[in-house]
Amino acid sequence: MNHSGLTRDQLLDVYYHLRLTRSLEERIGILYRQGKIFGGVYLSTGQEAVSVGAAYALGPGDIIVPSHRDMGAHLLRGIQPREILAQYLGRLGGLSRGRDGNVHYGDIQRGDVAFISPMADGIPVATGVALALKRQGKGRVAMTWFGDGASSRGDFHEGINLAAVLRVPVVFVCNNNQYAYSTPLSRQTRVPDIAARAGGYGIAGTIAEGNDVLAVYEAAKEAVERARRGEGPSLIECKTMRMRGHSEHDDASYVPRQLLEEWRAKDPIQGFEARLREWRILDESEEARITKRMAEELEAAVAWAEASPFPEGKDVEQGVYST
Amino acid sequence: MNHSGLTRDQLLDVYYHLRLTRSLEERIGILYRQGKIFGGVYLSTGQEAVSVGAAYALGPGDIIVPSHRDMGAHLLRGIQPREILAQYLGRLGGLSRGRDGNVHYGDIQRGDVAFISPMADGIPVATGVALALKRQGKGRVAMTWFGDGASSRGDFHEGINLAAVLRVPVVFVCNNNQYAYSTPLSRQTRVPDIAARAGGYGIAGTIAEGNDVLAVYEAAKEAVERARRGEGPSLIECKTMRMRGHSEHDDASYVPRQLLEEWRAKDPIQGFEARLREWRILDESEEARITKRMAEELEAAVAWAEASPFPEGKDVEQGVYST
Amino acid sequence: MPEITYIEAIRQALWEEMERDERVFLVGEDIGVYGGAFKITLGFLEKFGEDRVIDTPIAESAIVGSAVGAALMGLRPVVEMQFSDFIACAFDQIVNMAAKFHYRMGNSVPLVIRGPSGGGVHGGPFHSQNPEGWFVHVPGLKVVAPSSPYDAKGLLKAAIRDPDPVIYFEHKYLYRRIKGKVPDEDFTVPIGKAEVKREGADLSVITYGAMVHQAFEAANRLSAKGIEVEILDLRTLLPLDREAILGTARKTGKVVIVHEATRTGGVGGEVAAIIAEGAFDRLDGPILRVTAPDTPVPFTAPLEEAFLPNADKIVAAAQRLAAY
Amino acid sequence: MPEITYIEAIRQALWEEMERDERVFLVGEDIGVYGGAFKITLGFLEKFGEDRVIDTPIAESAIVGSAVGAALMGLRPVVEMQFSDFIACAFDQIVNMAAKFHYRMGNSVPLVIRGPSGGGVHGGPFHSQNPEGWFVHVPGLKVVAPSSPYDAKGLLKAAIRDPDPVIYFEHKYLYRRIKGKVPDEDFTVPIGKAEVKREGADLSVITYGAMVHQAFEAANRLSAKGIEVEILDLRTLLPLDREAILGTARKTGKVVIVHEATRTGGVGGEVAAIIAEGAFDRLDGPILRVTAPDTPVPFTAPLEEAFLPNADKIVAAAQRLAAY
Ligand SMILES: Cc1ncc(C[n+]2csc(CCOP(=O)(O)OP(=O)(O)O)c2C)c(N)n1
Ligand SMILES: Cc1ncc(C[n+]2csc(CCOP(=O)(O)OP(=O)(O)O)c2C)c(N)n1
Ligand SMILES: [Mg+2]
Ligand SMILES: [Mg+2]
Repeated sequence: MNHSGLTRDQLLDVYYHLRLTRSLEERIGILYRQGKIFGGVYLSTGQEAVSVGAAYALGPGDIIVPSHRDMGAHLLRGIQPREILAQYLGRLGGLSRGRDGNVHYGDIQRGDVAFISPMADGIPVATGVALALKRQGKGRVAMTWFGDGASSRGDFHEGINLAAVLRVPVVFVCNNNQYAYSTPLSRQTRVPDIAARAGGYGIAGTIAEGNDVLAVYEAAKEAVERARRGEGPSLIECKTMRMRGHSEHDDASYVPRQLLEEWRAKDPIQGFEARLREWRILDESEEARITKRMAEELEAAVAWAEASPFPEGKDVEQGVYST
Repeated sequence: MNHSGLTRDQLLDVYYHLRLTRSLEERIGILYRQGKIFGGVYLSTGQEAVSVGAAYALGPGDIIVPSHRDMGAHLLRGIQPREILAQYLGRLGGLSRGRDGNVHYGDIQRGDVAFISPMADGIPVATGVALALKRQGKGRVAMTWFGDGASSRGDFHEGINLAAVLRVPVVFVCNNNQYAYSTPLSRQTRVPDIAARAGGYGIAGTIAEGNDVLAVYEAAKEAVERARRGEGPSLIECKTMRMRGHSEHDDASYVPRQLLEEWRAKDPIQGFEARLREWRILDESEEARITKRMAEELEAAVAWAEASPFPEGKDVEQGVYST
Repeated sequence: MPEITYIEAIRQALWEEMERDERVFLVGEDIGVYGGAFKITLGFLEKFGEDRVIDTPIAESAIVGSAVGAALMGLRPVVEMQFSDFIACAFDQIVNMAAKFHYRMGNSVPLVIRGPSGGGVHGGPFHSQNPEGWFVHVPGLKVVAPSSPYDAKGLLKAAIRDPDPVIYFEHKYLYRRIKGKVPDEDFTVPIGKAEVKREGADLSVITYGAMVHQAFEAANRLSAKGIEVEILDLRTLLPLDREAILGTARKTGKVVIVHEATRTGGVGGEVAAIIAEGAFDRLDGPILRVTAPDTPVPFTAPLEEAFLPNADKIVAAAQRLAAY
Repeated sequence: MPEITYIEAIRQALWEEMERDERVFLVGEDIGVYGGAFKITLGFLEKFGEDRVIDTPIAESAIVGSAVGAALMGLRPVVEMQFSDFIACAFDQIVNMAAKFHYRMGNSVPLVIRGPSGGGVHGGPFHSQNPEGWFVHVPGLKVVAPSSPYDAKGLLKAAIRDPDPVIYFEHKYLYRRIKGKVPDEDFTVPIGKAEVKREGADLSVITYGAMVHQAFEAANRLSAKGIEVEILDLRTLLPLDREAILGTARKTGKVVIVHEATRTGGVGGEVAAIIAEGAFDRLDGPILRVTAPDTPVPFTAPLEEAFLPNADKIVAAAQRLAAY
């Protein structure tokens, strides 16, 4: 059995990470509504496949530069749910030790460059990561994600063009979820496809069904291999839909309900689940096992995170510089 | 007689402005070598048709946002050679009254927005000018120029995309002279045609022979009319070659001599001259008349500029604010 | 006079200026359909239409650049930064294009850039910054930072009517937390004028923005201890009101400068320098600063609390100085 | 010790650091084939190859952003801004990405951004700026501005070896105009340490960069009039050397701060504030500043001359203060 070149265990691993992403995010949403989490809560509900599918195409030495809806990619890099929860809760156990909040995390040691807020700023950074990887000559690649909204910023243009000129091994993944906060794609750009820009940089551009995790995986795999072969950067646009508000405070009433209904029917987890069942990789007992395992893991993670101490005010000035 | 929809007088006017641009710039080069002009001297020698041809497509109410090799456009807007000379000489008679130097000039009253150094910064400004013109509803348009090098900057991307989304009447003219300072186009971008980017913004893109003033004019005319009709922005790429150093201090030894030879054969003024002769619009006596007129005008302009006083040091703090 | 919130004052100023002058228009991200991240412009699109309430792509540099172009053509753009932190993305257009135009060419650039700044809402390093210090070092700009609903409304109207580029920093912590009397009739607060918000003979606190409220709390506590604090609210940070700064320094002889922005290179240094040069002979003690430390704005509550200046820290500094 | 120019000192520092540490690489516009607008890196491409001398498109923001990425991967990028004025185009990446990374995540960003700044060469508003003031207000950055060939070489080496982002402003007026002794053997000048460049008992001039030379000229003239000036060259602007600043202020009791950058919001304000807080009891007169006025840098000679601080202006201020 072999689908998209993935083994049964790998397919289940992909499924697990999709589920884990959704569950962990749901848990975070609950903590937010319980008043335990402050500030922005940006979820990837309904578009998990973009992050999981693309990141699954990477190998251990590769480096990711995720954006704010890429929990799936972080998890695949080995970031633990408890660390993410502690991050949201502002605890020392969080990846920024309380210094930064919510989605602004990563861990260089695990090949994960922490996100910063200004949209698209990660794009040139990924180019630079790839520049360093290219010099090592070991075929390692960088991958970065960004939204349809981020694609309007100057750093998108400068970063991709620079990568193209230097022919560095980097994969640019656009999560086109059709909205940037309240701004629909039609107000972000006149073109329906962000991938159309690839031609203007002389790099490969593809469009993938963003809610089909294997389609995303395949597109990413191809781009990663191209990068490993020294053939430079690629741009992959994943068509998806933001199914929740921009952040959890936002009811997204500006999004036509029908659009949401259409996309709800294309839910990436349900879709993948159905295929796994069809392929007899997943059955009810396996699914129940995963559900149970995840619920237990998450409860333990929440408990760990809530037990993690807050940093102390007296340490506020520490760590601005390396020495 | 009618070529590209231009009358005999108009064709001679185009010719005159090409010649005037070259002569005035040559005069500035001489003043520079005489030590009378300090700082950068960026000439458009050999690529005058890009600026003259495109600007000739504009009407009196239109607004230009030129770059640093667009003397032709300035002259067509009614900027006087003597004002430009006084600008270079740092005199009160210059368009910035000595506050700014060389190519950093314009005059809003004559529909000419002054250039500033950071490459591509004029692009969003032109978008905003066009936004204002659109609101007036009188069919006026904005036109801006920039180099192949400038096309790598974030402001190129943001400014053009914003113009496309807002569908404002603006024409973006890329002077692709194949070098940005010492950087060849191949190191600026992987694509041979900057116009290829138009598709990524959903706007019209064309390539024009930049050394054929009528080809540039025709492409610009079409874009201007499209803008006047409310059909939004266009990107015109004019293929040309920078025939001198980046600035007059630069011997451009990094440019292959053969490339220069090839392009010297395509000189835009000689080429146009030949056609005007063929069409019997220009003969030797007419040409001699123009040469003489220009020489006289320029001598008078230099004299005027050199007689223009310097600003006084005591006024240095004046004019930072409107009031 | 009705009592309104700080955020309502900003809304009213925008609304009334748009009604008064049709050259005024708004441009920014999510300001139209959505009414802005803080809902300040909710209902504006319906009232003033798409030509005057312009939703843009995420492109701060082009937003500002295009606003400069429109301003040069005689319009009066008011740019919203969704968070003032993102003004860094438009830095070049602000400092090189907008700020220098008048000096170079003699043309006015009537442009306002406004946005929420400041901490205290667990926004973390990228949604809490106080970027005013950078812009105070840019000749050609004006910079204002109101502390009250009255000033918020009056300064925003003044900014919109001003012929030059004005950066208007509104403090998001104050948005819905403070209320104040604001007259119904049209008024402006002049740019360039500070205001003594509390008279006092013993010591001056020179501050602006959210810290004015901390200064008031400190002053009340200090008053109970017999120290009468004068509070000078700078309101405009560029150009600074030298006369008012020197006036209060000369009056009390003791000055504590307070700002939420980080210490080094902040506005406080400039204020201290003005005093150390122009009122040296009347000083009875060192000039103290109470500011945030030199770090990014931390996210988590205990760190952010330690980061932010507050009444306690002002009281401590004032007591030290009073005892000098 | 050989005498070399300021620009040669910079070139040597780059060359030697690239030889010493193969993680060091250069990135910028026209630095390879052309050797840089000021020819500092001429011959580097031939010696170190395309992987380590990287010509880029015109994209300051991406240049800095990519340098951050490379730095996070353990390389040591040295970015050249063709002119420091264009650093405004990379502002967001510098202040939000590079400067905050270590505080947030604990990872070092060993990055140097260098470029020619300053006036006196008829560069006009966009090729003459002194942007250091902005960056001094950015926690997480270090900022240096050498005045001599020795410091230029030693500070650049220190900057390249430093684990944190350092902005290195070299003054283009000094490039070929000054020479100084620089040892052959490897050395660094520590970041964060000012230096007394001339001892004097009567009055302190605290300055940096090109103005150190004007201060020397002024000191010589003042010495003839019986006023002995101490010159403190700050060298590093962030972090400032508080101890050295307070030391000279306490020693002479009279301070003139001099910088070429425009006055309001400049580094001088911060220095004045440090002194007015930490050495108030030892001051015998107001703290004066001699700086450029608050305008863009004008192009034409008479305006630029009036704009730039110089020995005459320093002498005038010092005499006023000495007589206080
Ligand atoms: C430069 C910048 N401007 C504005 C913002 C505020 N902001 C945060 S997320 C967002 C929308 C992002 O949309 P998109 O890139 O499509 O990503 P999505 O949230 O849809 O995944 C905006 C405007 C920002 N973070 N950065
Ligand atoms: C943002 C920015 N970076 C660097 C420079 C320095 N510089 C001035 S002109 C130039 C090359 C411009 O090339 P191009 O845009 O092709 O125009 P051309 O000179 O060829 O007409 C450079 C790098 C600048 N002016 N602005
Ligand atoms: Mg989106
Ligand atoms: Mg060019």
